[in-house]
Amino acid sequence: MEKWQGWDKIQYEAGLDPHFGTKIASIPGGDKLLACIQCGTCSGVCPLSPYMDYTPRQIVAMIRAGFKAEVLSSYTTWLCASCYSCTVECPKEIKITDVMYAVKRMAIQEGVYPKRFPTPVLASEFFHSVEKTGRSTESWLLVRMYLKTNPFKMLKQAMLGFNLWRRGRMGVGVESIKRKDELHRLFTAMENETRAERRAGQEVRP
Amino acid sequence: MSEPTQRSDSFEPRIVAFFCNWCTYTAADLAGTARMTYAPNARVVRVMCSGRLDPQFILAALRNGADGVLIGGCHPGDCHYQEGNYKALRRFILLKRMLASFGIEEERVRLEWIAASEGEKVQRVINEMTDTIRRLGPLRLEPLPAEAAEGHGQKVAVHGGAV
Amino acid sequence: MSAVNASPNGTPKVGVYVCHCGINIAGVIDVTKVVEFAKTLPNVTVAQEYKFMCSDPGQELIQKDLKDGKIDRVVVASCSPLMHEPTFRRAMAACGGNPFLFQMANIREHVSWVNKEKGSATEKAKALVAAAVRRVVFHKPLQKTQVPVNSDVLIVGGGISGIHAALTMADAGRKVYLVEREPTIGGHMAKFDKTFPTLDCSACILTPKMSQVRAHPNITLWTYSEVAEIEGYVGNFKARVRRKPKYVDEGLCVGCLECIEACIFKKGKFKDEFNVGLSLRKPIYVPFPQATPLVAVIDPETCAFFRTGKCKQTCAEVCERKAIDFNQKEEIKEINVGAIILATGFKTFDASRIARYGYGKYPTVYTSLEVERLVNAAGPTGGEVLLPNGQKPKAVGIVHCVGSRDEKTNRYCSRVCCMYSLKLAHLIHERTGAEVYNFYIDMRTPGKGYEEFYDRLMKENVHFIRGRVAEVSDWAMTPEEEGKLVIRAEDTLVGAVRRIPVDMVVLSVGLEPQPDADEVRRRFNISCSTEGWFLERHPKLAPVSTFTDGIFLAGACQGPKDIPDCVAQAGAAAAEALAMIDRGHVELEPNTAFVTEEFCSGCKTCVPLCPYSAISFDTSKNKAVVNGALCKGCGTCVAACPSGALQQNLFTDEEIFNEIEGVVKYV
Amino acid sequence: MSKPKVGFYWCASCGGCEEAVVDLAEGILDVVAAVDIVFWPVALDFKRSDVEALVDGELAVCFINGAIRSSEQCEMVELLRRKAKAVIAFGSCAQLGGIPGLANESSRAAVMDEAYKHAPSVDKGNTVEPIPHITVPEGKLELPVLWETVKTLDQVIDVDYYLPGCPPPVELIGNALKAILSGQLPPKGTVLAPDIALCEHCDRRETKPDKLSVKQFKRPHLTAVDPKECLLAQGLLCLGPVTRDGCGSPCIKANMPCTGCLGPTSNVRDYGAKALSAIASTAGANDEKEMEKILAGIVDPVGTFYRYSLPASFLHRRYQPTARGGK
Amino acid sequence: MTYVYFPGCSLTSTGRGYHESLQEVCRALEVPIQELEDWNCCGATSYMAVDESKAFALSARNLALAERLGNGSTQMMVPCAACYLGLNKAQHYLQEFPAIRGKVDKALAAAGLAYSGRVQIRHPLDIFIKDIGRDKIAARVAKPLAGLKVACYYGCQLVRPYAEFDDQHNPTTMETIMTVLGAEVIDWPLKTRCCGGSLTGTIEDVGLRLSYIILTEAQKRGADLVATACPLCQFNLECYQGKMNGRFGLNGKVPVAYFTQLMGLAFGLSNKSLGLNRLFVPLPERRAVAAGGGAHVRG
Repeated sequence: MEKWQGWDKIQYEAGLDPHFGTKIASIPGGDKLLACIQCGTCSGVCPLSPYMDYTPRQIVAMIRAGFKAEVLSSYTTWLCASCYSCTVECPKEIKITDVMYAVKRMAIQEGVYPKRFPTPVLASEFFHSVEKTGRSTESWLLVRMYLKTNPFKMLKQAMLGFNLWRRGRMGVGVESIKRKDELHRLFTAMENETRAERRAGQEVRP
Repeated sequence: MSEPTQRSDSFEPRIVAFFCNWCTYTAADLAGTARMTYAPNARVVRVMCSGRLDPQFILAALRNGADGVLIGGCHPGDCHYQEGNYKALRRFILLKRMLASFGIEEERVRLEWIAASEGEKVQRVINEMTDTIRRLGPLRLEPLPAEAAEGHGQKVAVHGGAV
Repeated sequence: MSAVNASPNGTPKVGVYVCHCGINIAGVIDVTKVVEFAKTLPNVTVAQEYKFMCSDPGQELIQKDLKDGKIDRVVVASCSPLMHEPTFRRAMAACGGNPFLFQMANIREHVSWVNKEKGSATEKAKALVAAAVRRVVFHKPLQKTQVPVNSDVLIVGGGISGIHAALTMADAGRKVYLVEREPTIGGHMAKFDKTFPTLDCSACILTPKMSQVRAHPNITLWTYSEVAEIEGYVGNFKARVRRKPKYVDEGLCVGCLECIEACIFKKGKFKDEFNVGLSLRKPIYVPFPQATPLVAVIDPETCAFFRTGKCKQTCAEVCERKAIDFNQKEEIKEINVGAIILATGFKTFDASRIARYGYGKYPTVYTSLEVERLVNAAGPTGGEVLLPNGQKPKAVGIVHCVGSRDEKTNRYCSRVCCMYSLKLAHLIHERTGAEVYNFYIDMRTPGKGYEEFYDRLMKENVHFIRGRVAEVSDWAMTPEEEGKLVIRAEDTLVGAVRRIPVDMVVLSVGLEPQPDADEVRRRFNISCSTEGWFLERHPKLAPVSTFTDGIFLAGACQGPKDIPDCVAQAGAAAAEALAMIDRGHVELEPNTAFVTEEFCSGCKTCVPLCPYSAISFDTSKNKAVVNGALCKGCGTCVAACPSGALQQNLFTDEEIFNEIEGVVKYV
Repeated sequence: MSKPKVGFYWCASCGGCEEAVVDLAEGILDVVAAVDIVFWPVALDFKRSDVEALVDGELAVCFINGAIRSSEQCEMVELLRRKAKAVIAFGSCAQLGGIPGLANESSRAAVMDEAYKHAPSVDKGNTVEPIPHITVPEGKLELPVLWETVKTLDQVIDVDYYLPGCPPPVELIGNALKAILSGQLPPKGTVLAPDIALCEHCDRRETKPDKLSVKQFKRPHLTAVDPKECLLAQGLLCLGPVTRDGCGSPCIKANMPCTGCLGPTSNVRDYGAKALSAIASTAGANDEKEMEKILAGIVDPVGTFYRYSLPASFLHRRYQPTARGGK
Repeated sequence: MTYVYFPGCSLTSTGRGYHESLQEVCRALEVPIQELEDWNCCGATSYMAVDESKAFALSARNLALAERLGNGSTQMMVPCAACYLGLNKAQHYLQEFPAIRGKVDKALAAAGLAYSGRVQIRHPLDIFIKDIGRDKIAARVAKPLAGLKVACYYGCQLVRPYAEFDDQHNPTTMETIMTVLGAEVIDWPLKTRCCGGSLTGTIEDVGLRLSYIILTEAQKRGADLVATACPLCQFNLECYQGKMNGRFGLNGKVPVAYFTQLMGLAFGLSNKSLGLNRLFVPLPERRAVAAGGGAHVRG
């Protein structure tokens, strides 16, 4: 977060991605994004906006204006806790939470999210563990996340872990479903569908 | 005889839309004023009231080559002529049953109540109907035998050949 | 084709004129192609294009061809017939043609404006032109019928719009019935303290007009009354007006208010509607001191006599003129009028629908209408802005756009809130010295002197925060916030969320259609917009007319408006009504049904279908008879006539069958 | 001067039309005296070759009854057309398709299956179907081909006049013959019957209420029918209002509703659609559910409204989605 | 009618007390439940951030398995707020967007599954109030929670954006249940404010701050304990109180229990069966609670 300056204060058109807005708006029901009136309700209701580098309203404005690099590398989306307040309150019915997800996905895909920032790491660890076993095992998930971001922090959390374990609230085994093959067939088919869609040029979604 | 340029790869349904002057026609105008784009497949025939709709018109439209017929009237209780839409509905209910006996898919003939303010509904209904009929495929009524021997008969002849 | 040979007047000569409408049509439709196509159609003798057919030179094209005998019937492919059919019909009539040998193809609203793709748009336009050509061949020369117009007028709603329309018409010598459902006229304007941007006293400019209404010899004022039923048509409406009992004889009451003093309730006990519940009234009351007519009303819901049957009736005892009449009954008045002006106004948005703003939960959250009463010298606090605890607020937040510009409540901008919020900000600041914060999305001040007023407020040091309020709540994060209401919003100009503690919140509620607007519009047979406002015939060219001839709109029933706009529109509605009445007659569209007796078997299928009883049965001849004056031209009977003996002018079977063939087959 | 030559022929019909000619009773003798009948297979022994031997246009008039459904009928009427100056479509079947025309509710295949495979009289173990060509020791035999649909006469050949009815009322036949013999014929294409609906002369006319509102449609065999009152007013589906006058309303006199055999008046293009419109309009309800309930009393709309006119209707036959192309 | 029970991953670990108490309470109220066989992760929050369509597929597998069990109308009981939202979101998107539906249908078919959209996703609060009814709950109360002041906390994802059983801005079902149990409920504006969610685990400073705001406000309004309906809320609010103490000066300890645990208590069920032994901050003394008369003890 050692940003002393957001970006060059002058923004040249050449530095923008004119398709960024429409690309994000192509998520299901995303067209409403284009109707944003910049009222700031999203930021106002957001419990996390005080901690964000850009408020959600600014993110929406930046998406529309094509500030792709800035949006994808911003911390804002990774601070979104998906509480859906903004989505529910938006007077233009923009699904802002889904917009945040879309940004997150694009950031992961393009590998431009803030490195060593715990949230994206948690997300991908979560994803991979479910991908493998069909369920998430909270203990191992956290262990892996700390290892990848800040191993020292894990030591600090050891006491909490111990206390949970003592009360039977954290196991050491790995949770898994039985019919993993079924799940994998499902995933493979889904991936194939997505690939086919992309090939057909229909998949403009991030 | 001029035929519309049809793309050979896809079937473009032709829909005859009978719209009442006060509600649905006005709504269609509103859709225009608001520049709501929609499928070009429906062509509007204006009547003063949906009550003017003689079932003969609907069959004539199908016979002439329409793949679907849309009837638009004021919402129940809103008719500019008090109850014309109810009379349209009475005929429509029976006509629908009759068309079913004729084996014509029920989606091809649709009655919708569309108020003067519902430009969006005009857009939605026409789009929906165009999609539905595109899925159903063209209504290929066999040409009437009379059309082979055109110009004869005591009936006012139904003009034209197969479309 | 046989259809063409069957044309009634020998070989018809059809002129087709395709309009570019600037680029409105020509930008999407290949007009030249349509013209070339039209030339190939049977019976078409002239086909040409022009930039603006509705312009004088455009109309002259048609007139010249008619005069030169090149054509005898006309098809114009341009905009909606609801827009310019009268224009072209007039043009034809002006040079001796029959205006009904005319048909329009709507290639703007129904084609170029709803289509982006040139090819399919051009094809659709061709189809519509082909249909019009096929149909116009069968048109018969027709005459409009003229019916005399009753010169009296009914005005519904006694707010500023109704009042202004009534005075205008009455001054022009017309007899006016002004019907208002509340016990007094005055409407919302009577509740305001000052008006923006001039800050003149609302009562000072309104009450003289109210008195004029009362005194005007040409105005019959019926308050506490509602229009129950409307019959008839333009020029000849019959209205039934229900007059609710006031239990006080209007002719006898002189407005001395002794009865109110004498009521067994020593103090007000019931919510005072005029003060939007901020004060209490007795069961017998006048809404406010300048109420017009100044006649007491007894509210049977709260009057002890009506509730229990037991009351000393002290009010009646004290009335010297014996004006109080507990036996008064509802009365129905029947009147005949030529025109109707609807001025039924609006209601304010119910702020409790937005839970986050705490209205109804926190007693110091007010609606703007309540604050209008608070700042009004004649209001419940005598013009002092006082909180329920009797103290003046030190900080006040004004929340704009409450219920407006929101997909979940009302999508539209209510148009008056920015300006009245500025006015209230000024008045509150002036009376309390409080810090006033305006939370707005966009400031909208388009009007004479409006921007200047905004400017003035900024200089008065009223705070403006650009951001829609997210929440009004009572949880404190800092000691300063304890015991206050906290308004949370993003200051979008700064890019940070702010929490502002205040003592009072004013919710600038938007304007909504009256809750019974839908019933009213059905009663008067007019339409509503999606939002529920009464729909004007054309937003630009006929903004005070409706789709029902003879019924006009004034004021906020047509959409949110401020006072100057209401008055202007009321004047316009009065002028349109006057123009119609002074003509002395109206011309009716000749699209009536008629019977060809030769084919009528007297089966009577048609008789019960007519909603206007325009079809009678002549038993001596055994034929149905259509009364052309009563027929309004729906054609329902025609569709039902089992032997085709009934036909409708301009919509005969032949015309419609040919139009159908045209749109589908396009020849 | 020789007497005008006249022919009679029948196609898909029940024979009722022939009976109607005979029903002219003594009148037939005048006819016989006035004309020279050169072809009448039902009554007199003429062969096809006799017709072929005629010069084209030699017949002054040919009366053809019955609908057209087979190749043989088609050939015969085409032949007669050539030989006759005027052709009169005689009876509902020739004019509108008639009762045989109701077969257009089914496909040819279904009709054949029913007749040759499923009919109760068929020996199920040993079904046979007609085939158009067969070679036997005596040579090659040919059977007429049954067409896919039933057609009206004017859908096959040019028709000059129409005598409506099932069968045509004797009086109309008489009038027509007189007109022919006197040479005072109306314009080509005319239906030789009054151009007004049956109610015009109905005995029960007076009893029809001014504002009819039917709350229930009844079927005649399920209700006691008042012999005086308007049948529609009793909820019986009488098609008198839609049907051409000229029969003298024998059905209604016999306390049975009109079923529409004389077809529509000249202002109506599709009898069934118009009949449906008129009848549905009388259903006395404004509530959708209630409307559906009342109209449910009309059990078979196609059979009811197109009893005599299905092949002449806009739709002509049941829609065959299999015939649909381009999908 | 048997409810198909979908516990979700959290209820097998940190939220075990929820799992145990919910089952006990269902038994006590004679609500038959049957755990969904071989259920998988719902595809919630974090997953959505990586691959949306796979998240829908995950939910769809659960829904397909559940649909197979019911006869056309499976009622699925989903106690975890995140799972409730995840499954509901999938349900809505499958209905609203045919493209997603088509894709998911194909993927399900590849796995030998099918989903026609007929599973109803229900939260226990919804089921207890709508299907069981307050009367039946009241009848089961043996030891009323008299004198206990409860702050009902719903968290965010339970009521937003899909729940229909309660008001999005001011839900009251949990309050209704607590009142039936004999407890007193406090009125407060933060009952649907976010607790910080998974941020407590990732960006601890921020997550803790959010939880702290909620706990202090509950305290300020005089709550003896916070009742929750979400395993992550319970975990965040309860297990980090020590840290909040140090960092923000949280005043003392606030017990945080699942609403089902409180129901069990009022029904007179044992602490152990309700998983109360798993709490970090013990509930006010049972004796005092049962005795009523406001003798509540602060933790």
